[in-house]
Amino acid sequence: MLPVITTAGLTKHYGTVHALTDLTVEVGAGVTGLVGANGAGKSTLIKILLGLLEPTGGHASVLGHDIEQGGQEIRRLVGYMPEHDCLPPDVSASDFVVHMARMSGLGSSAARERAADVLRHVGLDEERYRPMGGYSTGMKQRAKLAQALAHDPQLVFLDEPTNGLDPAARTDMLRLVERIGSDFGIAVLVTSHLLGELEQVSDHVIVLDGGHLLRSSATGDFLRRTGSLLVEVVGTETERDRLGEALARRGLTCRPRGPMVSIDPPPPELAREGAAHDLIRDVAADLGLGLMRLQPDRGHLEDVFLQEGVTRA
Amino acid sequence: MSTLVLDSASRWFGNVVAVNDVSLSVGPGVTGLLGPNGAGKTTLMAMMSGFLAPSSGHVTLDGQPVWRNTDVYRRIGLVPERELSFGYLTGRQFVRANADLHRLPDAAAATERVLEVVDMVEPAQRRLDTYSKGMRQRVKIAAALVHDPSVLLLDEPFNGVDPRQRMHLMDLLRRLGDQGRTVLFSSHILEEVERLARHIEVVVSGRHAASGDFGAIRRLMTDRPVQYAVQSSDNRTLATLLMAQESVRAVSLRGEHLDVQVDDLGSFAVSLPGLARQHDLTVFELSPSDESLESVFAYLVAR
Amino acid sequence: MTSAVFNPTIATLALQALLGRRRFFLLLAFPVLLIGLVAVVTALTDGAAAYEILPRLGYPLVLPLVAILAASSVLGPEVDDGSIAYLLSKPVNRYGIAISKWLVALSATLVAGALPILVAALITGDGTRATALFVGAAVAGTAYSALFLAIAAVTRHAVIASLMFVLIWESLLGNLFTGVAWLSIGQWGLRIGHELSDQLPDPANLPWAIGASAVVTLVGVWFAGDRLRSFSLRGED
Amino acid sequence: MPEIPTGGPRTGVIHDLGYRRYDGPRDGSATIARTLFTTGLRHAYGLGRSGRSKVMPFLLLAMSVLPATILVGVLVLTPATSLPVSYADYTNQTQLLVSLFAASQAPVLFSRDLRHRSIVLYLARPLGATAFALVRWASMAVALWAFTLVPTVLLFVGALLAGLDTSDQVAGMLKAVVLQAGLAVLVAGITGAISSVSLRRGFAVVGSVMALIVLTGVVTAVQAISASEGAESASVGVGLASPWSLYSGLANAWDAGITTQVPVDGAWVPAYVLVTLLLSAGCLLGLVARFQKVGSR
Repeated sequence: MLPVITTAGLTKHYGTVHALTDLTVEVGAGVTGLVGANGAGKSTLIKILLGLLEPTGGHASVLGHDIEQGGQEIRRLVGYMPEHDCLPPDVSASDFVVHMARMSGLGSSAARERAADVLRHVGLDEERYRPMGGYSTGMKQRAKLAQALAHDPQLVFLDEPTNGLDPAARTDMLRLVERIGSDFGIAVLVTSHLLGELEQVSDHVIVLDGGHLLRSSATGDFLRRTGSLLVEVVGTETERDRLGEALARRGLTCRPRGPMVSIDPPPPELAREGAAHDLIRDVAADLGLGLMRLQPDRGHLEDVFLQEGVTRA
Repeated sequence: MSTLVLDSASRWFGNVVAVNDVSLSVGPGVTGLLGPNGAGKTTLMAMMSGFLAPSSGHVTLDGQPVWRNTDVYRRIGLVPERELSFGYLTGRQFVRANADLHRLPDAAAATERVLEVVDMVEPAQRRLDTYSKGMRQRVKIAAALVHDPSVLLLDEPFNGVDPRQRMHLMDLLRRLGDQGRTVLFSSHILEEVERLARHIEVVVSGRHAASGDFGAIRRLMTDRPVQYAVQSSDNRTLATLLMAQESVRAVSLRGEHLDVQVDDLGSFAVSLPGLARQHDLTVFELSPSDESLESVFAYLVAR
Repeated sequence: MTSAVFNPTIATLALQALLGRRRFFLLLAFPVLLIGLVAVVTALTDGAAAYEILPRLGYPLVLPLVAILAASSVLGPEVDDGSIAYLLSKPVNRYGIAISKWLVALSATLVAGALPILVAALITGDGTRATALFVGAAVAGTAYSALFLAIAAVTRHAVIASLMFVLIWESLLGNLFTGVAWLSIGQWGLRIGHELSDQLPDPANLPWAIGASAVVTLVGVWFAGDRLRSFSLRGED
Repeated sequence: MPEIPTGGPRTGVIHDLGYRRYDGPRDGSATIARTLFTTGLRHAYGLGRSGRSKVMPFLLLAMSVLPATILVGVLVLTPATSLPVSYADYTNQTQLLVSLFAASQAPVLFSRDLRHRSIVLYLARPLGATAFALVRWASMAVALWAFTLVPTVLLFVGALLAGLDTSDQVAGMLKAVVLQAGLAVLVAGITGAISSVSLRRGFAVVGSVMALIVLTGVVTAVQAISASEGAESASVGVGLASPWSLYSGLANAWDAGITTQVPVDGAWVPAYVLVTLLLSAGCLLGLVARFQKVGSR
């Protein structure tokens, strides 16, 4: 299958500010996460790919079209959800999405039908007839997403779709992003500054730092690399510490983290897949502790920077 | 030392009830006001800072009403969520203007002192519109602290601030709380509140859902029907075993996971490790799949 | 309650809001245009012809436009985006805020509106006529700035509302129906100026003109202060 | 895909409500531009927007139609051989209303998208910044033209009903319509350029009022004074400086029923035409540059 996006040596400098430097990556179908701290060059990359910005150097193509010649054709085939606010407050989501679908070339009846469908898929129901100025952040994000999907693009750029959302809305949004990539069959490039949340939904993750490519690999690789575990048992600090001390005696390096115990990647004798898990299971059973959480430690962006920083130095 | 008290305070806008009969009292130390978006946190904050009259009930600071009482601002420092639109001022000019508005005897010294507290001395001669989000937040806090208030109210102070600056702000607020100030901040992110506040007040859909020590509430939160995602070396076998447990209401397979609905977390958690060991199953992952504030607190409200 | 009438800090901030942005140049354009025009015309022809510019253009259009710009600059944007909360979360008398902001708007109106009219009128000769017109402009500018400040405190569309008042009510309808003069700030000013020079028209009676100007000014500033006293922040939720 | 139920009476079908791909036709850029144009035109009159945004445009339209209605009434009831005001001059006489319409509605088309940043959503679609700016401008120009056209047509119908000479009326009316089109092009460019720079509605309106009403006041005053002083070419020359004096100057030159202080003739006529064109083109270039700059941010 052809890659959805390819870039070669893509560079963008604003005067002395280097927003992107010599970026060479490939993005395939499904959901691809683009991670980096604020100002890492994520939004710049998306704008270049949309043809809204001209790169200082290098090449890129989107859906087989070169960004320099095929800008208009690309914009016909992709959807874009910007990071910032972009909704006029006095228009209803329904009217707005219909209008935006028409701006992508759909006829009036097709635009109406698709807008209604897409708004249902993103989860805006009765409120879609109200002016968007009164929307909560979650509803605004949904409306922004709906306009990006209205014309049935082959690829969507989602810039920080979970920004400002509370945990419930964040989970919903991530699930939606996952569905767009799998059920809807639309390739997704989604940015975030939280690696943890992109791990849950993306097949592939690209990490940018200060405009440089730090890493581009399948999501599973990130998880395997971390290797730490988080364990929580029912009770107070007393129970937490009992568990931690018992695990430490069995050869695991433990430290308390809030109500949980954080366990470092196991030593070689416990490196077999599942060995550490079984050990935790057995210790909990022996001590009669209620095990209420056992999960891999969600890697944070900072961790990746830490690791990569060492290898790059 | 000051105490902010809400006594059966409600606020409605037409038929929309944003805050519904909330009674609470905020004393010295750091308190987190926690709730999902749209729960009424901003409305509560506006009432506490005197920018909204309660439709019914009372909001008082040390016994004095807050609404239309400009004197309370001698004791309150407010950090609104709104952006600064004074982009044409430098950080120092902005803080100094706040000091002057309080008619501080030595406004210049107070300005420098507070700029140091938020670690903004060096960028203070730059215009506000050149600041990053985190710098603007710190200048806003400096402006709110310049008259050494006993109460500091912050509306969503960490929104849009990147992780490094967030840590910095949290340290600052913790220090202020340790000094015996009443620090109240609102947030919709559980982890933020967890890291900063010992005492929390929770609002859901305009109602006061929970109040008290963070740890205690967290324990209450676990004592409820929960949904778990479990991944093991043999999901089907584990499903059969779990279904036989009285604490489990339902089990279903979803992709590589088992979705388990648990009625009694305590006995489920205790029996699971033994059960798995007995049948030689490796539990790769066990995590509550429904930890969102809304669902957690919806349960507390419904009780 | 602090009983400060004038708050220098508020006034300084208002002044910075007025001078620190691009709109300052818009404000500056008015006097430059007016004085330049009158000077050029006087040089090319004579003062009598040049004077005609003032009652036709300077007084009915430039003066109120300057007042609109000044009043909406010192209050409008802050109320609009809620950042006035930074000023209001202080132990400062709300009427004091209104008065301080009004004084800044008034000064701007006098400096960029009334003073250029005086200078321009002096260029055309006849000092008495110039003084009379200046007094009229000062009176009208006072009432205008208070009225537009009050409008800026209530509606986000303050500029449009104020413009409609000046262009449609005072200019268009005022030219068609003489009765409008009784409810026209510009005409009250002219009536007061008429006391000094007969060359100004006499559209209404004097006590009415004085009384009405005073009432509009006082009520306008008081009303703006009262709106600030009840200023409410509403969240997104 | 939904299946058509076939066969026996007791069948049922559950339709798939999942995401559906769209493989229907997609319009080209020209059609998209036409849609954007129509929407912009409607929005200039508050159509398809909130009830409150219809108040201003229709209030102004009603005020500009009212005198024409009265004139037509008088014309039909009393014997007359000509209209008391020419078609072109009617627009000139109501210039305050036309100017206010342009000043208050230009921010709707040129500030809103920039202020709320929805411009980015447009620019991420097939139409580019240049096309967007041009289409917006076309919407505004046509909205303005329509604003002047309504009372003109009303007067024309009234004149025919009153039995005035048809060929005279047709000629006068057509001349006015062409002149109004030129005016609309120019004023749309000026107010559009101002609104796209000043995103606060209030300041955009004051800016436009300055460029249209105050400037015209200045020009008229200077024209009158130079004419009375006998400086005729100065009087005509100053007329190049404001859109309304350009309009009345051109109407005078074309014998469309407007009398200026000093007749516009000879080499002044091409000068007036040229300045009108250059000014319009300049505003358009400014608009395009502005939207391109914002789009790349």
